[in-house]
Amino acid sequence: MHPIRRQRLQIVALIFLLSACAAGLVIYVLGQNANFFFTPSQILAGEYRSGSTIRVGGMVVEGSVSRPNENLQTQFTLTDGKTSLDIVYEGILPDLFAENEAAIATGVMSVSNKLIASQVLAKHDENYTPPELTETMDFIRYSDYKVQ
Amino acid sequence: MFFWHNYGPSSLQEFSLSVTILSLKNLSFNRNEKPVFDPIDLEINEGDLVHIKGANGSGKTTLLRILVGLLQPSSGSIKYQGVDLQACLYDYFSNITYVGHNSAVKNSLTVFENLCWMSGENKLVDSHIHTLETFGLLNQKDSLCGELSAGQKRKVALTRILLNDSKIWFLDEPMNALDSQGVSILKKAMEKHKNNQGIVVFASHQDVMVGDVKKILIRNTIH
Amino acid sequence: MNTNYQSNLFFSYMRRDLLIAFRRKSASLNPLIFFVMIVALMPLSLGSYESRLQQMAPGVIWIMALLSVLLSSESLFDEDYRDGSLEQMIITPNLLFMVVLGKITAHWLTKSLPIAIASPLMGLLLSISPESIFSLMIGLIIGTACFSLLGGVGAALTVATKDKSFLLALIIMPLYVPIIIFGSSMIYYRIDGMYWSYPLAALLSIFCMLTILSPLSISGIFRSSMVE
Amino acid sequence: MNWNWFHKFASPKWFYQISERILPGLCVVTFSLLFVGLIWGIGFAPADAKQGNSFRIIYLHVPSSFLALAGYFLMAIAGAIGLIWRIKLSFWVMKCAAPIGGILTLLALVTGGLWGKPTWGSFWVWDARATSMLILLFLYIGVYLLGRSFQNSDSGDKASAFLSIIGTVNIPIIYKSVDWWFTLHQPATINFTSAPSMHPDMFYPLLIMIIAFYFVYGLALTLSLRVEILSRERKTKWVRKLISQQ
Repeated sequence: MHPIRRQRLQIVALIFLLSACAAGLVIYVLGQNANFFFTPSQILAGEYRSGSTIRVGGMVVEGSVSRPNENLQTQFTLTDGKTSLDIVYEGILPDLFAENEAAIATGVMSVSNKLIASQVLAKHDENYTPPELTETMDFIRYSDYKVQ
Repeated sequence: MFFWHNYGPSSLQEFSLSVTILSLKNLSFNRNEKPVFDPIDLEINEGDLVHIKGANGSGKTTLLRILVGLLQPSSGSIKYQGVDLQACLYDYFSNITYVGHNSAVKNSLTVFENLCWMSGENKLVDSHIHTLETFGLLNQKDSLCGELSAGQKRKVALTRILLNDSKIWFLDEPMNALDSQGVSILKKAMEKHKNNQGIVVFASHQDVMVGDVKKILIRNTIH
Repeated sequence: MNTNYQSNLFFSYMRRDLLIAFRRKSASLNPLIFFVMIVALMPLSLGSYESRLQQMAPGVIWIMALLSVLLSSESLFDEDYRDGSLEQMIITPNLLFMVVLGKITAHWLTKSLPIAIASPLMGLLLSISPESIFSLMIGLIIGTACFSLLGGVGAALTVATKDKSFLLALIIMPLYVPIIIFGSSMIYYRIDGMYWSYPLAALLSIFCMLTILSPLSISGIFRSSMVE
Repeated sequence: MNWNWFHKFASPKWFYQISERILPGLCVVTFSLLFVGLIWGIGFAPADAKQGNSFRIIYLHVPSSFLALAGYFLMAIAGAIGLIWRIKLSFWVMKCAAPIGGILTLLALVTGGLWGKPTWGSFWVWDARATSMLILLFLYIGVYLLGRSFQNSDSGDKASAFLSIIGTVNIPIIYKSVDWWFTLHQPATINFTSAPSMHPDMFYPLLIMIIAFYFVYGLALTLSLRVEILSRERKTKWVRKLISQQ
């Protein structure tokens, strides 16, 4: 049975090698910032690749939405409960976009620590809560707001 | 291999209890729940010539494929040297040669390349030349198999039995598409293999005049 | 039977299949010609607006590459099955893992790799953004390898069936989903200027997994007396 | 390793007789559970804050999507048992489980669509769960078709067993990649049937409905398996005796 045992050895070695690099790659993918978007505190802490397009997620601060001049450029700030980040956006905001609601902005960080957003997505809360519970929504629940 | 008994003087040789290589116990195969042939019980010993005879479509090829290990029987068992086939598959495969109904010859390869692929060497070996000579194919050595006639292709397929010296030959309809010269070569080869304790199991619907032959008559079951 | 084949089983079967493929060059170029034609037809249906084509180009190229490899993977075992050499392959006294891997690599080299190499040209045809050409090619090289591996599994399952080409596509298509997702998102990441090493790493890990799983399952399929 | 008790259980005749006896009881339990679950879910559970009553379809949607996935794994396990120990009955279990699972996936997709219409304005939302459910449906169709495309039914069973095992291995990868794909294109929009933080008295009827659906699955599987046994064993004596008694 010698040839068979040698072949089996070859195959087991190949399988071991391949599963090792498959596992390594999967860990690499899941390990780093694969949860797809940064929170404002991560941005201000500088955990992003400067110059590359990044996505920032957070809650739109009440009263921060403003249009300094009439050419459709809007400014608002996103917060994740701890720090906030100013966003400059040229374009029509999605209809679901409202204050105190979650939003995701995609763009490039400018020098003046503002995000020049090229795309803004709005998200409305999807958890089911009976009517009497919605009023008592406290603010802390939003701080750990992350897309899973 | 296994210890070879010798019962006293050589005259007793042919009466000696020759070693059974393959033993079949009520072997049967169902296709769509319909049995293809009646259960078979057989002991195939060394130096046997087994002729599986039966009308067309009576399950000869199915039986041959089961014996070769390509198909698992629905019931019954095949024992190779006392061990169940599935247990010692690789050992069994290294001792058999199977030439199926369609000859496994690659049309886009030359005869020589086919032989290399069949025998495992990758350069011309004298056993190649010898087999080609016996089958009279030497001058077609470098022509593509696609250009050969069906009979010649069949001969190229049959060279497989001489190339690797395996103990058991399984031949499916070896005689068809062969000319008389091919048939005589095949008979001589089978005779020689039978004499040095080899086994030849072949399926064919006509009667083949080859020495004393152990016959299995296959009747597809009346259902 | 073939005793001294054990040492380079992978290379011997691959060399044999490559030899057969080169003997019949026209047959092995069909997937490439199919790929070129079908991508060239896309602008006729999508309209030749620059922006729309550019946005659709990566997805279109990936789906067309998938179709071309899918159509060609039927011939992987079909020819051997018809002329009987598949039975000889199953009878050989060695593990089928390397044999099957060799055959799939030969199929990949002759039929799927030309598609990956022609993809940048097709990208330009669909006016894809130039900086994503490189990621398109890398992605497709790995992607076509995954397509061939999965196509091999589909071909092994349907080798003894009647209506092969459709059945093979139907049973294998759902398994292509992760490859398509990671492959095309690699290019979209690159176009967005974002870090495209995540989808690439994911695609590579799927490739490694498939290189283990598909030869194992194919040898299991052939050795379980399913090929009538 | 042929534990004969194991093979005794696997004999179709034994299964046919056992199922003869438990069938009435199974029907009663199934329909009562279904009745209780539906009435409680539709009638008495509180409406959702935003979606009002259209949210009640969850009592059909979640159990069917839950069962669809569980059914696929059951099918693959039955196929694996059939391949390893060559037990005919488990191949037939797999053969019957494929259509049932397919129908459940279809039900999940339809109820998902019906639910999507009032709440998100469109029948089909390219959401992670819905897409994975669609792919699961394609996997079921693949296994179903492959099983029937062989002349020899035994190799058909083996082929579909292999395909369901390969499908099971790929399901986690597909689900992971669809989730990831979903966050790529619409990171912030809807993701329903993630672990909903539900109010208790919405949750109990759902639990009952899930159990009821398990019984429905068992009942459907037993019934179709009995048909399969009769058709596959039509040659054997006990089936002929059975038919002659009728």
